[in-house]
Amino acid sequence: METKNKLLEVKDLSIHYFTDEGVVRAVNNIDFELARGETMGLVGETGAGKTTTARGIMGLVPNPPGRVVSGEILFEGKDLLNASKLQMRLHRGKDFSMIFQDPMTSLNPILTVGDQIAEVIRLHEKLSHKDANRKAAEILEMVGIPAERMSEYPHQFSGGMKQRVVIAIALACSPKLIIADEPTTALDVTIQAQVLELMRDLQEKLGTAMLLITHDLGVVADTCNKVAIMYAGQIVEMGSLENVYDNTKHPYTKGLFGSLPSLSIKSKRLVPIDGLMPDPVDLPSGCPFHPRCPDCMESCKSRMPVKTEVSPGHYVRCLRCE
Amino acid sequence: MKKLLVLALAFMMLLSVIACSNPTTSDPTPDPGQTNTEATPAPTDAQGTEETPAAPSAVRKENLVVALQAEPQTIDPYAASHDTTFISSEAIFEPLFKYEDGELTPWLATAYEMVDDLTLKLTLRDDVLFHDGNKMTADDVVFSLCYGATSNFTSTLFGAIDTENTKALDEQTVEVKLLYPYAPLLEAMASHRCAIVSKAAYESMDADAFGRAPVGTGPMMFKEWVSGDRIELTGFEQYWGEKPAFDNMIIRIILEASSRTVELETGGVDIAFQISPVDWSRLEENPDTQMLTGNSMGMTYLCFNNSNELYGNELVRKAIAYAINVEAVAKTAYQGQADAADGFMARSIPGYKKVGPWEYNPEKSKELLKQAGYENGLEVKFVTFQQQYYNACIEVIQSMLKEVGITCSIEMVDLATFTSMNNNGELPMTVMANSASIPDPASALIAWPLSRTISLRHNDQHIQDLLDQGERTYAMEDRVKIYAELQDYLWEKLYLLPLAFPITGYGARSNIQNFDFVPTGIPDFAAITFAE
Amino acid sequence: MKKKGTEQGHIKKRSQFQETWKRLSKNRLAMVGLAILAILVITAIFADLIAPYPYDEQDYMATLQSPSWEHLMGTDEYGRDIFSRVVYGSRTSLYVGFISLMGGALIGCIFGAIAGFFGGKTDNIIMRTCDVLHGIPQIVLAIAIASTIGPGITSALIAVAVSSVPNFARVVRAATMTVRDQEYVEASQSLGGNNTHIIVRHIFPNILAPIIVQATLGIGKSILLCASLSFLGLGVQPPMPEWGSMLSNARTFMRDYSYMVISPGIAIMLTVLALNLFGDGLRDALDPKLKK
Amino acid sequence: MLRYIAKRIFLMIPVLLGISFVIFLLMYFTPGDPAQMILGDLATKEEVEALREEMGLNDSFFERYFRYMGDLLKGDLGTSYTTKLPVWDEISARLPVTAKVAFFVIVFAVLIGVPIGILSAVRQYTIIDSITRVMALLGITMPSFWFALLLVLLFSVKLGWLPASGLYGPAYYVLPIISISAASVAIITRTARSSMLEVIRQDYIDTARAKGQKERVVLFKHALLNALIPILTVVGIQFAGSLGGAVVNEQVFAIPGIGKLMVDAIKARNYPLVTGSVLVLSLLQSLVNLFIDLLYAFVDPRIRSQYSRSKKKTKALNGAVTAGAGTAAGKGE
Repeated sequence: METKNKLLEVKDLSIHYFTDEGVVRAVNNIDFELARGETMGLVGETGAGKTTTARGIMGLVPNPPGRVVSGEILFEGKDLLNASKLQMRLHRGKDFSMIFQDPMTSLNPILTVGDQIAEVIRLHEKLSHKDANRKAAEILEMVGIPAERMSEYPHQFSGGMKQRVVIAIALACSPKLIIADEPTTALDVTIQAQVLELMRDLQEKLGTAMLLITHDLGVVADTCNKVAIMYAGQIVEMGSLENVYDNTKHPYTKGLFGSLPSLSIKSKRLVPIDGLMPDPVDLPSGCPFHPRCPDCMESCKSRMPVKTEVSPGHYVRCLRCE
Repeated sequence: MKKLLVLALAFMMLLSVIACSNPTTSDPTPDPGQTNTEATPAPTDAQGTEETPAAPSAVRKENLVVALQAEPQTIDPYAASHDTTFISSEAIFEPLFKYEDGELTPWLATAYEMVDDLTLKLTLRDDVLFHDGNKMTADDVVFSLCYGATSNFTSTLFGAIDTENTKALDEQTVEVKLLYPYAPLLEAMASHRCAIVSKAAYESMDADAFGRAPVGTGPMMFKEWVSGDRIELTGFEQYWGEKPAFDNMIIRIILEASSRTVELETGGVDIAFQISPVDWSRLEENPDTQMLTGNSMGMTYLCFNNSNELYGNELVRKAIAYAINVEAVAKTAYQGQADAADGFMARSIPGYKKVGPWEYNPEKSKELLKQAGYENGLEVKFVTFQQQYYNACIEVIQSMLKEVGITCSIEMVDLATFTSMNNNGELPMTVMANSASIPDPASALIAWPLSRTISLRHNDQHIQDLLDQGERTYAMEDRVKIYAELQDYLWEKLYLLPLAFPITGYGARSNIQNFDFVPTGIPDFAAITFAE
Repeated sequence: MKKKGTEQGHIKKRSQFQETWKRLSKNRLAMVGLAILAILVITAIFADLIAPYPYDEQDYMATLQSPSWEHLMGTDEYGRDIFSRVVYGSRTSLYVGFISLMGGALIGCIFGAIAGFFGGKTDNIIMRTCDVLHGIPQIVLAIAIASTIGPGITSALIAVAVSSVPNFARVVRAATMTVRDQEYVEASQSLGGNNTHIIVRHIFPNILAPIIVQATLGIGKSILLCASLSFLGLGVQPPMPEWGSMLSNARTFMRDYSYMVISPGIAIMLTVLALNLFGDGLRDALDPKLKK
Repeated sequence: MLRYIAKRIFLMIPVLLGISFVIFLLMYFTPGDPAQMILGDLATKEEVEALREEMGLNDSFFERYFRYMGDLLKGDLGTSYTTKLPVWDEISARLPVTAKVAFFVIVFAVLIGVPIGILSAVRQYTIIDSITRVMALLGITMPSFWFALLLVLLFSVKLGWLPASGLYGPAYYVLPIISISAASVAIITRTARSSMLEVIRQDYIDTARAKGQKERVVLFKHALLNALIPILTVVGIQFAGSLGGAVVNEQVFAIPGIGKLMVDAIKARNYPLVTGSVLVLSLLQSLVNLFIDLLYAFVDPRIRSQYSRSKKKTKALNGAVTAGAGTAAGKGE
């Protein structure tokens, strides 16, 4: 992939939280890339560090106690980590924006929906109030909400409608990248499908790249062209849909697929991964997955696997594949 | 987190440093017996520093500001018995006579003649105008004297006047008839309690309205009363006498004692009453202020309810008295600003006889307790209300009685409850004070007449007889003999135990002149002149 | 003891109290508050031993002495040792502060919870009676009660308790109403819990935080109210010492003998400070959302 | 909205009636005889009895209560026993003073308390946060008259900058305002801090930041507006409190306030003045509470929609349902 086309490059990123109970190693040396218009899924159980990664990119990690310990985040070649506060502010909402998980609490309850959309427009495009409101109405229509409802308040909208407003806010200045942090988890299945379809249409129309954070492999299969599996702050397997879904290499990914009901294979019982997510303050030695790994070897307990490219564009962190 | 705590303590230290950073001369507190206010000569001489002939100072001031400790209920001197009323009314009304250097000098009345024991002829000035412009005539004087006779606040002073037969002979002369010979009459007519009111003005509005907008003949005229804040008086243009050295007089109501002191120190007020004794020495040292102090005409005493079965017993009263060190009570309760009471009226009152102070003899007290049958302990009770000096006396007495095995409980009630208990005779023991309104034994012994004795309840006819005799004999030597016999008798019966002759005083800026301490506590404001 | 991340053992079930204590003990300020409170309670209980002089012993030779070795906090206008009076005063002030608070809190919470939980007419009636009670100034209440049943601590206590009921009721009602709509309350209703069970088991623990804050503030106020009552002559009967009345009596001596005002003032401030520090700590410990 | 206001005002009447009844009851049972207080302790028994009869003090409780209520409905608060002036004149002479002082106290408390509270919430765990928390705790714990006297000693006596008492000009207001508002400032700071802390943790604050909004605007527009409700509640309580107010502070600064008037009236068993001043105070306090509740609606649309179920709003709601996007999701209306 030529560098010009590479929109986002994350290299060896580590983010830790320094709390009284100890150092929480939320994200440990992850790296991935995202090209323009490309959609990548970031999958993992809760506590794998997905949201911290997203906030790291947006520069919204609460400090204290959180801090970026190492690594670079190159956006169009420029490292965001040493960008000034002002530059970051100009990027946010214009070049990249974020959709949060729970629509019920993501909107300011005492401002009208229209104001909240117009705010991001006025921040980045020197428009008068009237023009900004007009554009806000347009975007509202785009996400399927009648424009007259601009002057209403968030509590007058259903969950699904609120998420559409959040999306409208994110897409208002047609950013190059959208980071969606589990956008549909809080919604019912029927609404989930509609919201995902809406995001895909807008993505094609505006050509925006998307980093979709979720724990739902089905949603990834349906929306993304690349996927990365995260476990205990590390990317354990990354690659195109075909590589990861059909040619799964990492035991954790296999485990994830094993715990999914599938129509095609007739199986009585699902095979869950036993045990719980490791305590990020006290990660196990060697490969963090080894205590729960069915085909764990002796060396797994002591040596940290290195990221190896098993086939073009398909990377795995597992001693068995080195 | 430790920083939070350190900050809290630091702030508190800072606060206390500010509070006590003023130069507290922590000289040893005045040990009893030695009066610490050097300024006042021997307490008997009531005049304070001798009269420097005030140079006719041309210095005039726009406002004379006086600070009062409470809001008067009315300015009508006949409708109240509290100092705040008389201080407010002193400059508005004028008496018939005035006392200067112990001599009865003419004022509104130019001359008097005692026709016989029951009639007094007064000739009045003819050039006196009321504030409402009417001329003062004999009718006004008759009306004022009769009002004084009937009002229950002043009937003790003017009750002897026969209201039917007192009449105006002509515009300038009044014939005053008496129901019985009454020696202190002229004394009363020269006091602040005698005020010539305008008959026309009084009758044009009801009594209470007059109390809030009085009309008199004095140098100052009533202007405005902002309730709870101040009373403003302004100069009376057509005043017949010498005009005062200030245009207006503002009486401000400042309830908090420390605020009055502060206002005096910062010049917010020129004169302040009821300064708490703690501040006296500081005001004396301060070059900008002066303290005018002296023995008041009041007496604080331990009052027994003699109708009560326990305190009616003379042995018990004396047992209690012997257990009390009167000297210590007076000094502690008034923080050194009082002398131990050794008689039944202030020493400055003619007819005063030294009979005490009561001997402090705990052993004798225990003996008397045994005689009275209470050798294994006695329960007594005080009832009082929130009054700094009375409460102080009671608390000191309480711990003294404990020494001789008398356990004493104190019940603090609010004033209204106290007053109604007093009227229904439910008060066991309490500490009270009486103050003479005129320097005459009849007024000083106000608590003793049977008709008035709601607290003492002694119902001792012999006392009433002596009081009547004293009041009705004109010759001073005979009066002194009668009152001497009465005071010995009271000392023998001990219906009450005299405790203290309080030294009172008021503060003033140092540029206030011709303004001396007056035992009645009601100074002459109009005479004030200003230095520099 | 470090809980091993990988060990599959079950997590020991800690009772709510231990859990709160663990989190509370980490908050150093709350511990300081608790320490001061402990000292105060001990001084109150062992006042007779701690105080060098009986609280009512007068010494006319030593009136208005500034602090010295035999009189740690100096003497008052009767020559009584202020330090002993402050020590004994802790007994009365804490007694008045806590008992009146318990009374006020108890009644207030019950009314508040009922009003908040049931809403509608009951809510209206209870709230309007609270407004009536709130409308009557504490001082009028105090004078009336003190005059009818005689002045003294009990009447001051009742007056303070009665006048703090409306505040508690209002705080508890507001908290109950927000908690009532939460899912877990509906969940327990669906499980067939009757109303009192729900109020006690589910609603009270969750509204403990505002009650504690109101309580810690309340105690300071009630101690100071005792001062204004004694200022009116209705507070504690002499010679019983009580911080509030000592403070208001010492006012006249403040200029030259400021130590007389400072010691009771600091005693009150320390008590209320300790209560607030401990109260805040307790509230944070009880509020699971507040991760440090 | 108007319907709601009318309902609230209508609700005030029973409360005021309740208060007047309880006050009358309390006064009826309190010993101490007003006639005696007027005539002083020199009066004889007969004189006192005659005055009692004249003032109707011997009538039964209900007779007196209904006579008082009768007059009240005609707008007559009765006459004060001591000064014989109509009660309303006495109160109206003091009302502006108390209202002015209470108003300045609250404005001062809000101007100081809210910004400091927000500052210490935003700068949590820093030195500023510690200082403000200590100040807040000291403000609550410090007896106000002690603080008042300290201020007078420092600024009037030692430095001589400010007058010590009275209210005859702007400079006179400074010390009383500071001393009375100390506790209010403390309480408002604490509430502002805790409610700001609560709001800053909400998701929509991150949404605002994700829009690239300036931090100052995020805090003072998004966060503060949401944190206003608890702050308003406390401001309301403090304002109502300072109306009945710091009787002792009023005494220290010689301010003729209603608080002092009421206390003296009680001491003198001046029943009409007591009831009158308590009623006026309660009316003022209820109006303040109503005003605060209306402010809620003004600030928070969720509350506003509860009050005004106007037609236009409900139609729009139904409109949304048919627009295709299902509303089965979430519990939102």
